[in-house]
This record gives sequence, C-alpha cells and structure tokens, in this order.
Amino acid sequence: MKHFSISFIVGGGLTTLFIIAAILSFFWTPYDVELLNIKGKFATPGFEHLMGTDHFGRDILSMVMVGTRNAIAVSLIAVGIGAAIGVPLGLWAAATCMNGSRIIDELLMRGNDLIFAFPSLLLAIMITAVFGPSIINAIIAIGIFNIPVFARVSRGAALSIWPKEYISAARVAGKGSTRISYEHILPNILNLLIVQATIQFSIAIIAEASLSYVGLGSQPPDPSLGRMLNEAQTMIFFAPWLAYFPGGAIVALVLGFNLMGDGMRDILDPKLRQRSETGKASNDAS
Amino acid sequence: MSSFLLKKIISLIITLFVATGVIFILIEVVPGDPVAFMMGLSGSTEAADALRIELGLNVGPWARYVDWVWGMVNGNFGISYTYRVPVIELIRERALVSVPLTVYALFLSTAIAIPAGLISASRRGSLVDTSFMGVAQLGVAIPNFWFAILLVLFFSTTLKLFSASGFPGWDAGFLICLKALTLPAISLALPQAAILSRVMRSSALEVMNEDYIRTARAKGLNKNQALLRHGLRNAMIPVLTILGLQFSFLLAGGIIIESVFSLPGLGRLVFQSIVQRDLIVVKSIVTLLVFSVVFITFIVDLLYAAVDPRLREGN
Amino acid sequence: MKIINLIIILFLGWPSIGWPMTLNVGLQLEPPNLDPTSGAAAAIDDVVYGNIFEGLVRINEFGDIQPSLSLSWDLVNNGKSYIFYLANDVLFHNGDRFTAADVKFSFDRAKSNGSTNAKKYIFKPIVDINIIDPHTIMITLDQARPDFLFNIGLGDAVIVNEDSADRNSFNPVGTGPFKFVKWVRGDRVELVRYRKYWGPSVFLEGANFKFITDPLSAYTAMKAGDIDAFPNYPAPENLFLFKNDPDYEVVVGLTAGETILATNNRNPPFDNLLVRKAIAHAIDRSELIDGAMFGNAVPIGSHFAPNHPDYIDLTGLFPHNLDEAHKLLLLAGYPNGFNVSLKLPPPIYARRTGELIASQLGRVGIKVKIENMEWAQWIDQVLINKNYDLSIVSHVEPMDINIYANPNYYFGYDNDDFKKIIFDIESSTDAINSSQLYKLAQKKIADDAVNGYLYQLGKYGVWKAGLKGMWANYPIRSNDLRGVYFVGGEQ
Amino acid sequence: MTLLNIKNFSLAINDKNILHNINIKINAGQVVAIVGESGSGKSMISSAIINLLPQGAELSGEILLNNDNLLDKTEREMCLHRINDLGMIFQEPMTALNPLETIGAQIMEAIKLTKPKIGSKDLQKEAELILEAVEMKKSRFPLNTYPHKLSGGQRQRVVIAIALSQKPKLLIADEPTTALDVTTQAKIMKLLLKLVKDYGIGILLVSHDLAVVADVADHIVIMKNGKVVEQQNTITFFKSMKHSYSKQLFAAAKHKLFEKNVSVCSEIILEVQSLTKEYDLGNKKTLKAVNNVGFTLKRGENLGLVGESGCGKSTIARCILGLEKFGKGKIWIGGEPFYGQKELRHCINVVFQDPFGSFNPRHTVERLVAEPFYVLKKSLTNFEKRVKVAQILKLVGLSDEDLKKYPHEFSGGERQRIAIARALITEPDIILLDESTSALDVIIRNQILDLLKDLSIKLGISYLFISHDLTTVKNITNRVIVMKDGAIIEEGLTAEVYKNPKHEYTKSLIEASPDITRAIRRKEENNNENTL
Repeated sequence: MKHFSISFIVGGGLTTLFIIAAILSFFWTPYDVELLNIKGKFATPGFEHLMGTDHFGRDILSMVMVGTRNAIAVSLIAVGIGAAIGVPLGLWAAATCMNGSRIIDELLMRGNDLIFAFPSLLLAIMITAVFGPSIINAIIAIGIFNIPVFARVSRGAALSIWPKEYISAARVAGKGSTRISYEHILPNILNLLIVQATIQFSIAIIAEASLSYVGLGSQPPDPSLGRMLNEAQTMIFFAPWLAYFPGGAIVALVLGFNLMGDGMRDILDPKLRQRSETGKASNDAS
Repeated sequence: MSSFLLKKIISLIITLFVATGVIFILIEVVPGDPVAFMMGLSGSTEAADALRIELGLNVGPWARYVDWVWGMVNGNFGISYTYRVPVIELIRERALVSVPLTVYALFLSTAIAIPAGLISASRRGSLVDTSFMGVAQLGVAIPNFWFAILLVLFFSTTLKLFSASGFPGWDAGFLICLKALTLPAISLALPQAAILSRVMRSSALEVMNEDYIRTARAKGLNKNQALLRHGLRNAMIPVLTILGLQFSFLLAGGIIIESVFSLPGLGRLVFQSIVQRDLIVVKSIVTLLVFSVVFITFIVDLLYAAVDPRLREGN
Repeated sequence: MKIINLIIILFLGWPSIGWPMTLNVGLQLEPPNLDPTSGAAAAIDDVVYGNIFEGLVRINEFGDIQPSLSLSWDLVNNGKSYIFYLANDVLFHNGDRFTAADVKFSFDRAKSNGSTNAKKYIFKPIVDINIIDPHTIMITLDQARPDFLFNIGLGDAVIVNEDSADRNSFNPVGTGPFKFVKWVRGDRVELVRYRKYWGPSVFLEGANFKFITDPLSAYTAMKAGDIDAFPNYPAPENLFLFKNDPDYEVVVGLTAGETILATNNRNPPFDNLLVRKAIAHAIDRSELIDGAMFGNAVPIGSHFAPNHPDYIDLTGLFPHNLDEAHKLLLLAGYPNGFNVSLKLPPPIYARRTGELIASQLGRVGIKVKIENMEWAQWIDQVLINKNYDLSIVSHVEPMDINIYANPNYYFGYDNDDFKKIIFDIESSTDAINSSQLYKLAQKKIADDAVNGYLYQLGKYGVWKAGLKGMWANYPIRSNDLRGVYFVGGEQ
Repeated sequence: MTLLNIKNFSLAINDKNILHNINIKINAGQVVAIVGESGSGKSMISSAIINLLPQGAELSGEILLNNDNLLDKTEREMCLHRINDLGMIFQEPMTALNPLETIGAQIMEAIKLTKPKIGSKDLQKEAELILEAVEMKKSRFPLNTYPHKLSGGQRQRVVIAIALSQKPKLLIADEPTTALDVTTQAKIMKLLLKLVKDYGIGILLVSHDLAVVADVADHIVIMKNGKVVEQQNTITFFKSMKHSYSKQLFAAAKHKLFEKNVSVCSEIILEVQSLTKEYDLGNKKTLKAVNNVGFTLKRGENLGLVGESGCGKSTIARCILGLEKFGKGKIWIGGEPFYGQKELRHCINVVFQDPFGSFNPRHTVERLVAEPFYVLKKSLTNFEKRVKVAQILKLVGLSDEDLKKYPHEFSGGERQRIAIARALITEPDIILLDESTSALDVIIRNQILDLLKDLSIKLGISYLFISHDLTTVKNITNRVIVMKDGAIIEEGLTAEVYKNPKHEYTKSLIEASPDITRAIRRKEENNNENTL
C-alpha cells in the first residue's frame, strides 16, 4: 500500500503544480507570450528568464505555462467529449445486450471497432485537412478516439454489474433499463470511469503534443508544447533548452496524471484493491 | 469453429466496406483540388483541365467511388496522381520499410516488456519492481518523437554510431538496413514496451491469484515455476490483445518517427499524399491500414483459440 | 569548354582523392515525378534540369542565357522568328539521335490541347515550327517576344524524345550529362554519368539526390557525412554552425523568390492606398530578416530580384516608421486599427515571417489572426478563390513582375499604367529600353504598395569544404552538377 | 503416532491477530475436522501448515510434521515438504485447475515432482492409475481431457488425484465439498474416507458444516474467533459437548421450526402452466432449461422448489419475476396473465441469495428498501415512504437508526433482513425466496428462517422457496416440488415426500443431504461394530 500512496502523492503533486501553473497563466505570466523581442533571442536560462528565450526572444517559462494550459484544456474537453458520448453508448449497448436484443449492441460495438480500426493520427490529420488546423479540430480529432474507449469500458463494466442481484431487484420493482443504467449502473462504474479518464487524459496530452508537433494543434501566436518542440528541433544544437523545457513539461504532466491515475485506481476501485490484497496473499511470506 | 470463422469473416468484410465509404466521404470533403495543387502558383487552367481528365477526376463522386472500390476488389488500387505509378507499387515499396520497422519495434518491445513485466510481478513491491515500473511510467510519458530526437542527438551526432536518416533499400544488405532501422525501432518500441510491461505485470499478478496457481504451489512448485508453467500462458491473453493493437498502431503510427529519421515508410507516404492531395493514395492506404487492423484483430482472435482450448472448441 | 576543364586541371591540380566520385546531394523535397514538362513542382527541376534534361538554351548560375542543344541562334523577321542551329552528335540516353524533329515534337506536345504543361503560356505565342534541316529549326512567334529565349531555357521547355516522353515521369530520358539509374521513392534518385554525352565531360561519376524532409535530419545527415552537399539547406538558423566548422563551406546566395506580404487589394481596408502604405511603414525588414532568416536574406523594396542588372533599390521608399504608419492609418479612418487574417502556407520562412509580421502590425493596432494551412488549401483559398486578407509567400518564378499586370491574379491589383508598362516590355526588342521599363515597373508597384515587399529568399548552400562548382544562386531552380568537382586532399 | 502436531500456534497478519494459541494433533490414518463459521480463522490453519500465507504474517508456536517444525523451513525445504508430505484440496474445483492444460499434464506434473526420473510411459500409466483411484475411468476421461469438459465434482476428483499422486502423509481438505451439489458431496466424502483407509494418510478437514463432518471425522475441533473452543473425539463430542458455542452449532444443525399452523386458502395466487424455456446454444442446438413445468401456489401456502444446480429452478424463478422471457407456457398472478407488466409487479417480490450482491452499495438503506415503491400506481411523498420503511425495518428486527446507513455497515444476516424488508414493502402476496439463506452461516440461517416463518404467519404471505438444500426447505414449506433436468419429478406435501420419497432421485437426494442425527447414529453403530 505504501508504494501506491507514494505514486499518488507524487502524481497528485505534479498534477497540482501544473494545474496551478495553468490557472496562474490566465492572470499572470512572467512575460507576455505574444511579445516578440528579436534582440533578446536565445537568452540562456538565468535569472531574467528562468527557462531562457526562444528564437523570437519569447520567454520560455511563460510559453510553457500557457502551453500547459492549452494542453490541459484540449485534453480535458476531448476526454469529456469522449466520455459524454461514449459512456451513454456503452451503457445503452450493455442494456440492450442484457435485454437479449443483441442487434443494437452489435451495431454500436462494430461502429466502435470501425473508429478503432482507423489509424488515429492519420484520421486526425485528415480531419484537420478538412477543417483546417485549429485547437477545436484537435479537440474533435482526439475526442472521437475517446468515444470507443469509454464506450467499451462502460459497456464492459456495465455488463459485469447487470447480473448483480440488486439490478434484478430493481427490475422486479419495475424499473426500465434506462432508469437502471442511470440509477444503479452509472454510479457503480463511476470509479472505473474516473480512472479510465485519467489514463485517457494523459494519452490525450501526448496526442495533443503530437498533433501540434506536426502543426495541427493550437495555432500561433498561441503557444503549444508540441509546436515548441517542433520549432526547437533545428536549434537544439546550440539552444538545447528550447527543447528540454517543453519536452520535460509534457513528460512531467503525463507522468503526473498517470501516477495519480494509478494511485486513484487503488483508492477508488475496491475490486482492484481487493485483488491487489489477495495478490499479496498468494505471495508467501517465507 | 467453422461458423465462428465464417461469422468473423463476414463481419470483417462488412467493416471494410463501411470503412471504404467513410474514407471516401472524408476524402471527398477535403478541400483543395489535387489538380490545382499540382499546377502550382502559375499553372495554366487549360493544362489543369487536361490533367483533370487524365486523372479521371472529371466524373461524379458516385462513379468514382464505385470505380475505386471495384478496382480494389480486383486488386487495382489506381494510379497515383502525383507519382503517376500504380498505387499498389508505391504501397509495396513503402511497406518494405514500414512492415520490417513495425516487426522490429514489436520484437524489441516484446523482448523487453514480457520479461520485465514477469520479473516485476514475481517480485512485487521489491526494488526491482519499483524501478522497472518507474521506468515504465516514464516510458509511457515520453512522446516518441521527442525520444527520437534525443536518440538522434545522442547516437548520431554525439557518438556518430548510427546514420541519422534515410533507408538504403534492401538491396544494400540486410545488416545495413537493420542498422538504419534500429534507432527508429527503439524510439517506437520504448513507449510500447512501457505499456506492454505494465499490462504483462498486472496480468501476471492477476493470474498469480488464481486458484490453479495455488494448486500448483501445493504440488510443490515454487513461485516462479508456478508462474512460468501455469501462469504465463493464461497471462498472455490480455497481452496478445495489446500486441495486436500495437502492431496496427505501429504500422500507421510511425508517421512522425518516419519523418524524424527520413524513412520512406507508409506513414510518411500518406502524410505527404494528404499534403499533396494525392487522394487516391490516401484512400487506398487508409483502407489498407484499416484492413490490417481488422485482419490483425482477426488473427489475434485465432491466437486466442490456439492458446485457449475452451475457445478452440467453440464454447 | 574542354579548355576550361584543362585549365582547371592544370592550375588547381587533379581533383584528388575519390575522383571520379559520386556526389550525395541533399534536397528537402522529393519530386512527385521526374518529368519537368508536366509537373509544376520545383523539386523536379532540382533533380533533372541540366543534369538529365537540356533545353535549346540553358540558364546558368547567374541567370544568363547560354547555348545548349542549340549552339547558336539568329533572330530574324523583326524579332518574330528564331533560327536555332542545333548541336551534332547528340544522343538521348536511350541511344536515339537528337534532331530538329525532337524539338518540334517537344514544343508541339507542350502546346497541344491535352498538354499538362504547367507553363503552357510559353508555347502559346508559337505560330510555326519549321524544320529547315535536321540541325536547323525556325520557330516563329505571333510577335516579337524578348522573354521567349529565357522561357525556353526553363525546365518546362526541355527537349524530350518521342519514344520515351510518356515514361519520363518515372524513367526520364534526356540528353544531359547524367543518366537516370533508379528512384528509391521516399529516399533518393540515383544518376550516373552519361558516357556518350555530347558536351564536355563532367567530373562526377554520378550523383545521388537524397530527400531529407526533416531539418533536424538534414543537419545530422550533413554532420554524419551522409550528404556531401545541401544546395538549399532548409534551416538558416543552423548555418553558423557550419560556418564555424572548417570542414564545411557555406555559400549564401539568392533565389528568384521575392518574399512578399501578399495583400488582397480588392477588399477594404486594403483597397485603400493609405492603409497599404501604413503597413509598408509598419514592416521592419531588418527585424524580419534577423528573426525569421537569421540574417541570411536581402531586403527588397519591390518585386524584383536584387541580383538582376535592372534592379533598383527601393527599400528606402517606406522606411520603418511607426508614427508614420499610425498617421496614415488615422488618415485612412482606422485610428484603432482593424482585424485581419494572415493565411500562411507551410514553408518555414512563411510561418516565421508571419509570426513576426503579426507582431509588427500589432504594434500599429492591426490585429492579425494567423491561419496556417497546407499548400493545397492555400492554393484553393488564397490563389484561386482569393479569399484572404494577407498572406506571405515567395514568388520563385524568375522575372515574374508581370503577374501584377493580371487583374485576376490574387493580389487584385488592377492598374492600367502598370499594364501598359508590361505590355511595352513584352513587345520591346530594345534592351536599354526594356531595362528602363523594368525599373519603371518596380517603382510603380512599390509606390502603390501593392504588397509588402520583404526580402529576397536566400539560397543557403552548405557543402563539404573543397567541393567546387555548386551553384551559388538559384536564378531558376536547378542543381546543375556539370561543373562540380573536388579539390584538396580531404573530402 | 502423531503425524502433525500444532503446538501453541498463533498467527497475526499485519498486526491483526487471526489465530490464538492453537493446539491440534493429527495421527496417521485419522480424520480431524475443524468446524467453525466464516471468519473463525479455520482456513488460515490449513494455509499455515502448507505455508502459503498472505504477506505480513507473523507466526509463533510450532507446527511439527513428524516432530519436524515446519515453521523453521526455508521456502526450498517447504517445496520439498509440499511435494513429499503434504497434499491440499481447495474449495473451488471450478477454478482450481489450469484451464489451458489437460488434466493428464497437471497430474503428471505432480508425479514428476516426486519422481523426477520417471519415464514418460510409466508416468502416463501412473497418472491413469491415480485417475482410476478417484473413480475417473480412463475410457471416459482420457489424460488429454481439458478441465472445462468436466463438471465440478469431476474436477474436484482431479484435484484430489493431483494431491494423492504425490502420496502425501497429510491431506489438507479446505471445504472440499462446499461448492458441490449434495449428491456429489456425499460421493466425494466417501471417496476421501476410502482413501484414508487405503493409503493410511491423515486428513485435516476444514468445514463450516457440522453435519457434513459428523459422518467422516474421527476428531472434531470447534473454532470461533481464532480460538479453539472445544475439541474431542467425535463420539464423545456429540455425547458430551461442553462449550455453549458447540451446543449452539449443534442445535442449529438440528434446527426444527415450530409447526406452521396457517390455513391454506383455496385461492390460487400463482399459477405456472406448462412453462418451457429454451436456450440457444448455437449450431442449431438448444438446451431445454425448463421443460413443460406447471404448478400452483395458493394463498398462505409455502411451496418449496428443490433440485440440484442446473435443474432449471432458477430459470423458473426468473420467469416468474418477469426477468426473463419464456417461450411456451403461461404464468398467472392473482388470476391475470403475467408477462412482466408493471401493473402486476406489486403482487410479487423477491429475496435473493447473496446478501452482498443484493444491494447497490451506494444507496442508503432507506433508498434501498423504498425502491419497490416505484411499481405503485400512486406515488407516495418522501415522508410517507420513510414512515413505511421505518415500520417495515422494525418488523424485520432492525431499527430506524439504520435508515441512513449503507449496506456495507451491516452483517450478512442483517443484510438479509433488509432484503426481506425490501421484499415486504409493497405488501406483496407472494415472496420468492431464491436460495435466500444458503449463503449464511448456520446459526444466522436459522434466525432468518425463523423470521420468515414468523412473517408468513403474521402477514399471510405465500413463499415460493427455491433451494438446493432439502433440510432448509423441509422446515419451512408445506409442499415441495423436486426438479431434475428441467422437469418436475416429484411433488407432494413436504412431510410426505421426506418420509416416503417415491422417485429414486428424491431418495438419493434425501440420502445424500447431511443429517446430523443420522450421522451420529451411524457413527455410533460403526463404533460399536469396531469395539465388538
């Protein structure tokens, strides 16, 4: 248990740090991120600029702060979209499956498979080719791929709840499957969904970084971590800090969320916790 | 079993068919005329019209869709707008880079992840476990393109061990090609290995709680023997799923890695084709990639059956 | 020509170790195909022009018209007809002999209805092609056109062989000093010296054009020695690293690319000359060149290449002056500025310059929203549908100031005085007069501040020290390798 | 000769004391039974002997196997002991075998551990022999059979075969028959007993059911809260048990309810008419889970529906509850055809088996018990609901303080009371009891049965009591139906059927069901024979 608390504390700490930085960036950054100062370009990290400046003389710390905010915003909304559409679909599929009409379930799941079968980055590129690169299209592209994930997870979890006796009891009380899904199933799979959401969130951060790395995320002058990395690429030989800080920010952000997700799983998901305890049980003490 | 197979194959075909529709519609709405693109900033309109006829872009969308799908059914993927060679030839050339790269990366990630996951699981909570899983966490968190850049910096420019970019072609020799693919494969494999080792570990841990492991231990097998002889195959089932997903992901997901290392792979071809509006190439490759995903899922299903006698007998 | 080679050998010594050698040339863009007469992509000419294919005349490194397949020519009929005297003993790479019939075939093909030649307009004025004998041909135009000779020196007008013309896109057959070997798509095109070349023999045994899209890879490939020369290195910010390295030579030259802030003159507020002038004052070229090109570019004040003899320096016409810009905006009725969009195509110069321009215009109150797009979208939205406010692009066609005479071009500049100037240029056969007219044209569009004139796009040659004969400039797109050789002990 | 001697053994896990000062001896050829309710720590003893304990376990005292302390052993030495001296059988036969390997491979692996040099032919022969020994014929169960082809009882035989193949000196059987049907249970127990005799090994039998062990054990150990409260030779134990807890257990095992004295009206409130339910198995095969079943339930009557797992009784329950669509047949509730419509649902309610799975863990007791109000036509105010819920809770022996509590705050028995409260809240005519007491410990089970009986008399409700356990049904129903393979094979007044079963199967069921009085009698007879 100790091991997991540490991961939760480290993860939670990192995440909180980034969230504070992101919120702070709404009100204050050390410098204006849209302020270009060619004369002050490539300043090395120091007192004046903690993380140095880039090729336009912009303050990297400020850009990392705003970039983090953008990454978090994109990921949150994208995961939110995925959950908002995917979870009801999954619950619906599970309900119809339990009612014996497998057609809707099959249709939904095959639809999910179809989205799953599309190479994600390619589809995102195609979506942005259709609508032009923008932060909203990045959200849509990432959001679409979250739908099947949430649909699957919630369907699977719901299917494990449906045979429970309290569901039968609710059905005996005359409750329909929609009401049962919302009253009994959803609250009981919520923990699992929250854990999944943290995982998806960290995946979305990387996806956003990849998209903006190829130039399809948020557009300049709005800073984005992925684009900063892309721009830094050719300058890494003489100004490596341009790449170290945004790259490090992505890694720390994802790491933070993953660790927190792991810790949360142990706290929130009693089944897994129980499992991990019985897991210890089979490890002998000799 | 045969009806199970038949059902799978039918659903495979339907999925592909629907996929072609989705792809076609998506491609149709992509703005930007391929002909205008090819003509550039100062191309003449007359030449553009001639080109349009030459490329078969002067007919309606429905006719083009039917032509395209019917062509693919007959193994004819059409002629690339920009390269003017059969698409299938382009795909074959690129697949000769992408598929080996994928296999290589998958081999690396499996070779790292499965032992690491097993060791972690069997020494749960130990220093080894904690450090392995710490590295895995880090591996999941590092974007692969960023990792690739760091690798290039270190191996190509600092150590000058590997050639930074390009692919010499298979006729240059197997080892030379393998060397050219090594850094890209590592940068693709690391995040995958991180994910895989976590799956392997948790799957192994779960299996270790199973009653049959206790039976095996009661027989007198020690923990590791019990895990290897009775746990491994059972634990491989979720790992297989992930492996299947990773294969498809790697096949198409190497776009960025391919461009960092200047590898002429499938991913870069599609990316370039989207940019150049070589839509017939985009359509065909995306279809092919979708097909490969569906097909690999199918293979994984068959593998399940090979591992699990319960599925083999179609229960 | 052979004498020149001899002189080189006598005075500079035999190009030493490794000669004859195969040169590895790095290019950022891979050509979509290898037929310069059908595609518009500059990347095709990058590989094939002067190496595989030759025209009747050849544009050299300095933009001069040189004899090529046509050893000399006469202008007759008041400048309406050209008589070309063709070289003897020229063999195509497939072994076919080159004759006047090939010239006729090539030009007729480019002119025909089904032609997909991107520069069909070159051939439009041709009214008659008359084969006088197998090595003499007369081409008659509708009127005197002084630019015709330059135009047939372009890649779009190279001479092709009837038997192989249809396969040139993937198996090019020309008359040049190098022969096509193979194309590993996505990686490289291999050329080898053509031993039966009709002209002076070249030094290189062969050439591999390697395509390296990623600027990072370009750097590492260069540093690792995989590439001998990058004629147009994609990252100006790295040039100083090579400059500081004695193993490499950096040659910054010029391209024919005028980088402009393209302005939609059709729509308000840019239909207002005061606004355009205000923008011209708001632009700080030195900051752009420093920030976007890392100092490696030449400022321009009009749409004309600075290395052209007829060039006049107009960069002082609208000096960087924010007060002046503010004043003009106030006069134009925009005291608080306005909102515009800036649509940027993919090249890195456009993206970087765009961010700086947005910032510079922001200083005078013009709020710029940047929209990055792919080329296809850019061509669709900006070039064809003219749906834009501002854009940044380099016009890399040589001598293309005449585009301002086309009111339907995406600038939307419709000025009768200017059209008159261009008309006079096109029909003038007098060199001194046309030079005057070109200067007039430059002045006219600069005065009207049609677009923001920023800088001439540089050509950043990076190659191993000791490599000689690479082009320093890109008057047209070509990496003509006929004069390339190594000197010195080490490669 | 003492085979195993547990001396002053105590166990704590993560500083929580689990076992206190345990002293148990087992001789070769002797069956020692440890009996206790769940949580008594009985299973921990078996885990401790074989040394497969959870992490963080602290042990003190001694476990001597042939005077050799097992607690001093390294893991490697313990492995040797597990191979050569100790065998173990677990509760869950369904999961105790590796599903991916054949039974032969799993047995041979065990043999190979004891005889590393054995040739493959001999190995195979030996495996076949041991399967024969557990009464698994080679012709029906070749070595290459996979576990999923076997029933629970057959799998348990394989597990026993694995344990026996190593010729252990001590066999630890932890609830070996709890998961099995009664007839199978009886057979397995008989098999175990035979093996003790044949091989002369000692058996440590862990069980929650005094009746089950009474038949086979030579020595009985009663455990409660990690302590041994009493241990005796079996016969002596039953003759003169001293500890009050032992007496309580004994009484519960013999439990007899007071006679039900309600008048059964002639009004039929539930009628099932030729009900048939088929499941599609694919490949054009169907399983007739329920085949042409019909019966009636009268007002005030308590009807038992008995059969072993898979006989279709649960399917019938689900059909009656409107949870499952059925093919042919009709169900009438209160004279009206019922096919799951909301209007009739208030007439019938249900109490399920699992006291833990019956409640949404996120709802309060108040909300849980009030859930069936949903079926009523007129909706009640929250206050009305609360009053009603409080009343009902009192009726089942809980207080209104429990209204705001969550299910996990209650014990199993209390939860079952809440389930009953929920079933009663709409004042239904029928309550379906689907194995409602089988997951409970004996003492609690009897309390719940008493409560049910009490409510039945008070409220005049009819029960349809579905169970695999004849003893439970015997005491609460007027009439009983016995099912096998989806069909009714015997039906009659409960007392009649028990006294005078007509069908062979019913007979074997009654014969196999553990009965403590009968077991004691048999034991004594045996003993007398031996002494004579």
